[in-house]
Amino acid sequence: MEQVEYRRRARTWLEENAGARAEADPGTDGLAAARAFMAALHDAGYSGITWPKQWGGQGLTQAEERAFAAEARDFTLPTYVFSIGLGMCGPTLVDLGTDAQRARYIRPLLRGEEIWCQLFSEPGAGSDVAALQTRAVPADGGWIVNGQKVWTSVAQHADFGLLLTRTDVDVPKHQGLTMFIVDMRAPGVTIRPLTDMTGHARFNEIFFDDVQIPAESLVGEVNGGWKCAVTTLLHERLSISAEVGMSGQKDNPATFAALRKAVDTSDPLVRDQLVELHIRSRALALFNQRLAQETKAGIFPGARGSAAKLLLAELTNFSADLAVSLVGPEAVAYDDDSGGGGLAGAIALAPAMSLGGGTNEIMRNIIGDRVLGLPPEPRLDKTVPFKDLKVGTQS
Amino acid sequence: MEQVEYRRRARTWLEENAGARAEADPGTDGLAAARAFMAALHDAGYSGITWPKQWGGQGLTQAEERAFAAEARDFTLPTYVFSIGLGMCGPTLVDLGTDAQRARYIRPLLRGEEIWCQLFSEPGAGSDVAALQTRAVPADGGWIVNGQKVWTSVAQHADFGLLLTRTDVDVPKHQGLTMFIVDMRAPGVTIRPLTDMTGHARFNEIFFDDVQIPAESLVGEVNGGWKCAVTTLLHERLSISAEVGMSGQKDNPATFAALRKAVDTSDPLVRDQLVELHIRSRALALFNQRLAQETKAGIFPGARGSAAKLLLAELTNFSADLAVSLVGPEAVAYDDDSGGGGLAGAIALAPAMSLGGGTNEIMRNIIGDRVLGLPPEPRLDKTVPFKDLKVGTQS
Amino acid sequence: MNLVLTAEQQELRAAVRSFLGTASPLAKVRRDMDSEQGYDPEVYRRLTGELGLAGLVVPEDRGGAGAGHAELAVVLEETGAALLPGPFLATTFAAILLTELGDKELLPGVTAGTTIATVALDADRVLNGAEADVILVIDGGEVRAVRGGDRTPLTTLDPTRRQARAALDGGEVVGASEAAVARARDLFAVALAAEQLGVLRATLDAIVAYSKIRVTFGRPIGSYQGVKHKLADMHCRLEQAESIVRFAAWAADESAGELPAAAALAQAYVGRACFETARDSLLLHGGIGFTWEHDAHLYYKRAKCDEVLLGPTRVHRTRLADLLEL
Amino acid sequence: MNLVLTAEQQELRAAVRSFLGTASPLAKVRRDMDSEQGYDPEVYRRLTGELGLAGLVVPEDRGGAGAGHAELAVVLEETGAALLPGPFLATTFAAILLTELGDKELLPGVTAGTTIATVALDADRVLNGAEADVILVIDGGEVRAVRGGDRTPLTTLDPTRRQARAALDGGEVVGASEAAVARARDLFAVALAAEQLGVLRATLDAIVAYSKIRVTFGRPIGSYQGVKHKLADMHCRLEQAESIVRFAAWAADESAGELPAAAALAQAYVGRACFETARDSLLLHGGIGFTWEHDAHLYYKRAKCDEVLLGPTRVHRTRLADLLEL
Repeated sequence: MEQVEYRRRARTWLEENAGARAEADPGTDGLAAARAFMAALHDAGYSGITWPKQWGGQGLTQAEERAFAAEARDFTLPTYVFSIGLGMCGPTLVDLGTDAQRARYIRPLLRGEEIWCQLFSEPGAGSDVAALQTRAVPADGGWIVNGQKVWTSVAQHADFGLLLTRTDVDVPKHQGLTMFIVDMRAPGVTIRPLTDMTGHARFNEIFFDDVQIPAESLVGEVNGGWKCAVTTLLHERLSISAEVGMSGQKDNPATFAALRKAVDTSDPLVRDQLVELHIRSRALALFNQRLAQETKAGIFPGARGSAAKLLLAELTNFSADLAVSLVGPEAVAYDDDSGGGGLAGAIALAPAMSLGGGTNEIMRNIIGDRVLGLPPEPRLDKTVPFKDLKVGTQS
Repeated sequence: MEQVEYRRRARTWLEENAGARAEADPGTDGLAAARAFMAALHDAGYSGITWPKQWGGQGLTQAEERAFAAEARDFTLPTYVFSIGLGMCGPTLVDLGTDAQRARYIRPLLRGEEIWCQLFSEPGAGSDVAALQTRAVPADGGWIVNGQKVWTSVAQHADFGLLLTRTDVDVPKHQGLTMFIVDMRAPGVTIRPLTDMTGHARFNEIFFDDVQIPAESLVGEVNGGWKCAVTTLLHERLSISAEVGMSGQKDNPATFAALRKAVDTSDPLVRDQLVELHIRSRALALFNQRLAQETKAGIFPGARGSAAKLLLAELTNFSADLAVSLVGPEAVAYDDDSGGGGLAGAIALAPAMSLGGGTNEIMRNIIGDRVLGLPPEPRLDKTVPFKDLKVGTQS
Repeated sequence: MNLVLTAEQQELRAAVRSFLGTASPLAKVRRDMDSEQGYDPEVYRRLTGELGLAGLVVPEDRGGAGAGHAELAVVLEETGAALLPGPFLATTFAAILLTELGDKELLPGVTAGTTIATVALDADRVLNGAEADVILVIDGGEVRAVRGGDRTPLTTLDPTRRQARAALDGGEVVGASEAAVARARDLFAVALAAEQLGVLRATLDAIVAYSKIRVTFGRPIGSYQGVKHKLADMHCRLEQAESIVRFAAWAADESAGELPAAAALAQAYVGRACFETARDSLLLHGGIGFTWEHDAHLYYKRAKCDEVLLGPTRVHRTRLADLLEL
Repeated sequence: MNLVLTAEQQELRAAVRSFLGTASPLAKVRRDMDSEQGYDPEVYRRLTGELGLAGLVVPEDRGGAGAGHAELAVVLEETGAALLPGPFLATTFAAILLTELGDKELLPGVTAGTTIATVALDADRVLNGAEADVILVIDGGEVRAVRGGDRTPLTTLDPTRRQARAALDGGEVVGASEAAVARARDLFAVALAAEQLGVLRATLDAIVAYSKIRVTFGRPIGSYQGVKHKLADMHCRLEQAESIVRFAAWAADESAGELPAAAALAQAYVGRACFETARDSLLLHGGIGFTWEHDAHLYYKRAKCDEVLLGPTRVHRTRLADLLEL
């Protein structure tokens, strides 16, 4: 009953305050507007709903957070640049940070005053995060970091990063990792945009060249970084699975709704291919709705969310591929000025869904191991000292 | 030039002597006719073309064998019950048998006087033949065998079998195997027909209950059975790959040729599904023809034959499935008397092609490892003593 | 829209599962399918009488339980998973059609399990046509009940469910309504999809269990990605199939306007998903899956027969395209 | 029927491969695609002049090499595998069309590499339309050669091959024969399939090589069945695609009656096989495959553009159905 009232108030607030679009790179003006939105969101009590009051959160329950999220789904909020901080870095510090760290970082994060990024992936450590090679060595009471990270979202705007490093190469790979907070403006940090196959730079590469990190920026224990990373990745998975299937498909030209208007359905083969797209889209949409209903009923989907993620990746590739085939040559050679190129963009972007947040192969492993309870593969990399292990790309 | 003459003579002989059909279970009369055919074939010089003259073969080359096979493809020969002996057991004895064994067994085999079967597979050892559990222990100067074999073709007619047993459980699994010739009429040998999912008994289960085998029936060395088995399996693969894609599809109701007559092609969806079947059938037929042309040109296909086998298995399942969908309910509920049931038989038999001669998964491993040169999977079972190894089905 | 089973529906599932586990385990299915009648009338009597399942969706004033199609889907999923032989699906079809037509004459007997009824989906092939006391024949919007007459058993790919050719002339008219017949056809599609979901789930469960205990090359086959990834894909099919069946059953109960497209979707997706899963399950079992003795082929054959029972997939796809106004 | 390369064809392949490896490695392809013209005219000149490849199937009396389509397929497989930028395929199409029409005027220049020509497959999108000196326009059975006129470069998904909208009015008639045009269209299909075969092979080779050296969880990704079995399936596609291309090229040279169905088969099978392999190769590379810096996306985009260049797959399937008299 009370939640009905909570939702009503949230909706009213959103109707009055939302409107600006989420953008990967909002520019200076957009960034200022986004920061202002976050401050207002926090003032209104909707930023950090479940986070402890003591550090700037609202100290409420999952019920309120879900209620707000349900209302927010109807709006496009300019929160993209804060999403890594809110979804991953903040929750990790709430769980594992020192009180000094929480006091210093949580409130500015919740108010959009400081932006965070996450620094785990490396060229040689994607799915296999624990194979990372960026080294941190003790020096002058702090640490010196050298190495390279990749696939870092919003790094160009970030004030801080949650950094996972290797601090011991003589133990097996999971046992020699340590997590730090790193100042992204520190000397020796180089941020380079990474152009992806769509021609856009949605991500960055980050280079660390003798970057100094003070001792108090340690998160968790020295060589206890894997435990911290698992916490962060759990929060990542939760925040992604909350999104899966929910994001607006309004602008996607490769959906059933868009294609039925664009193609000649008097051709029975075209018609049948559209039906196939409808069937697959409905099947996944209904599965997502069922998962959402279960979650609402207190049945946590757990690893079954990986099935939704895998299916979404496959559907995204399938629909973009189908769309180009249906529309034909004009989908791939077009006048930029006359608004062409939507499908070319869709087919170029389609693989992203299979690669980000775990490849299709990793998803199938998770489903097999955790949903179906199948026996794990024998692992050779868990017992060997890191320095003797093969990692990355080796010929 | 001489080969042209060889082929012409072979064809003439076949035209005069062939005609009887190959049957899995030819019955008494059929068996007598088949034996007579084999004797005539041997008399004419076409049985054991490449086998040594000394033991009853013709002492000719692969060229003559291939020439005869090419001509024989146009005929249906009653050689099915002899195929295991001719394709696997005989060649193994030629390669690895003692002179006494060759003198005793080869000629009657080539003349159809004695029928052979092969006894490798067990309920717990299919793809993984070396995991077999049938034990042979030394006794009274010979051996006593206990255990069970399965998937044995033509065992009900067989005089002898090539039997693979375990003779040492204290060494890794490949090192404790021994091969024997076993008299299929010996006391303690029980042959039980194995009904498969089509409702027919194409195979047998064989039970060994204290069966005595004399010392002179040993093939190769004691505990050297794996090497012998590899020889047999190599001959099996050669004889299967010679068959793949060559066997007549005349009676198969799930082919493009049969279905185009059976279904309503005015439905554009039916038409498109038929086109799909045509495309896949042509693609595989052309691949098989290319492999055959390469072989003729002296390029041995090797493991690439596994690709043809995998594709044939997939096509067989695809076409039977498609055929039932195209024809609809009448394909699966029919009057036996009015000649129905062809497609029901095809859909029931389709899985056989994926299971016999190596599962699809085994084929993909072979293609990956031997054609593409991919790194092997780590093997846990090659170093453990057999008695400590998990095999078969364990809960 | 409700896609999650209620507590009551979960209890119903548990009750039916437990009953079938005792009364009709697979070993008994095999005996029954080889028997003269092809099923055990006693099991059918208990299912209809004791459990009242034949009249599940029949209104209470006509002797039924007045439950919804969501409940019926729960039951059919279990009879599908158990490969229950006999006329239960056929009688369910008949009960659905009679209910939609507002019948009061035949339903009490059907509901009580004393009348075995079926619907002639096709002139030449009637589900359990030899066993049925009454065959309902659809002529446009008119439905006749035919008793007796010539019945010729057919050979079926699926040994657990028989069909027959039957003389379909004569009989008395039990109702006439094109709308009722059309809605009943959609409800057949939903009911069949529920059975297919059960078959799909059972075949996936079987190969998952086997993959944990069957060892090759020193470790369980389920630890190899070649098997594991296939099973993961099969699980994805199951999740989607279940979602569609729950949706279609909900539409049957609560949203008549959505039913036709939901029913076509259910047959278009679940029919293929069920057969493909049954086939992959059989194949992944290896050689043992090809034996008569193993149950994999019974599921494979049921899945194939179910896939074409209401017409092959393309029929449902075409209907879906029509409903979507493509 | 000849499906195996002769010794001479193998030498031709080695020569073209060696030339492209030196003259147009992928690093240079990237520079050329970003250049103003979009390709290196010097490479094109050497390919046509030094190697004489533009006139490969042109009869000797019109300045060509008088070779067959089997040889042309060998060459296009290599230019495809190398993602050669520029108008080589366009000029090849033009040379094919002119040859079939019995042209004597334009062919010497095309063959010598001094005239860049293309064929307008579509009024709004002409392959290398901005770079071509001559655009051949097909009007029923009549073919006109249009020079100059308005050319508007289009944006293309594939950065290695440009297209343009062009004014197609006027120009002089170079020939008229419906049969010649129809045969030329089939020959385009075969030629494109050969290029697609090259793309397919290159993308498979790339991921096979990468799978041997990229390590995750302590071992090369190619040792996991999840990757290995996908690569095995891709290899099966390659074997079939190559067989079809060899057959279609043989039919082009030796069996005119079989050409139409062979050409439709080639586009129906090889176009999809090529894109699916390029896509799977890209995906199996993991994150690095999604970067602009890696070559996987260039192959993926070429594969997708090639797949629809002569119309999407369903067009070729429908034509195949017609030819099979279904």
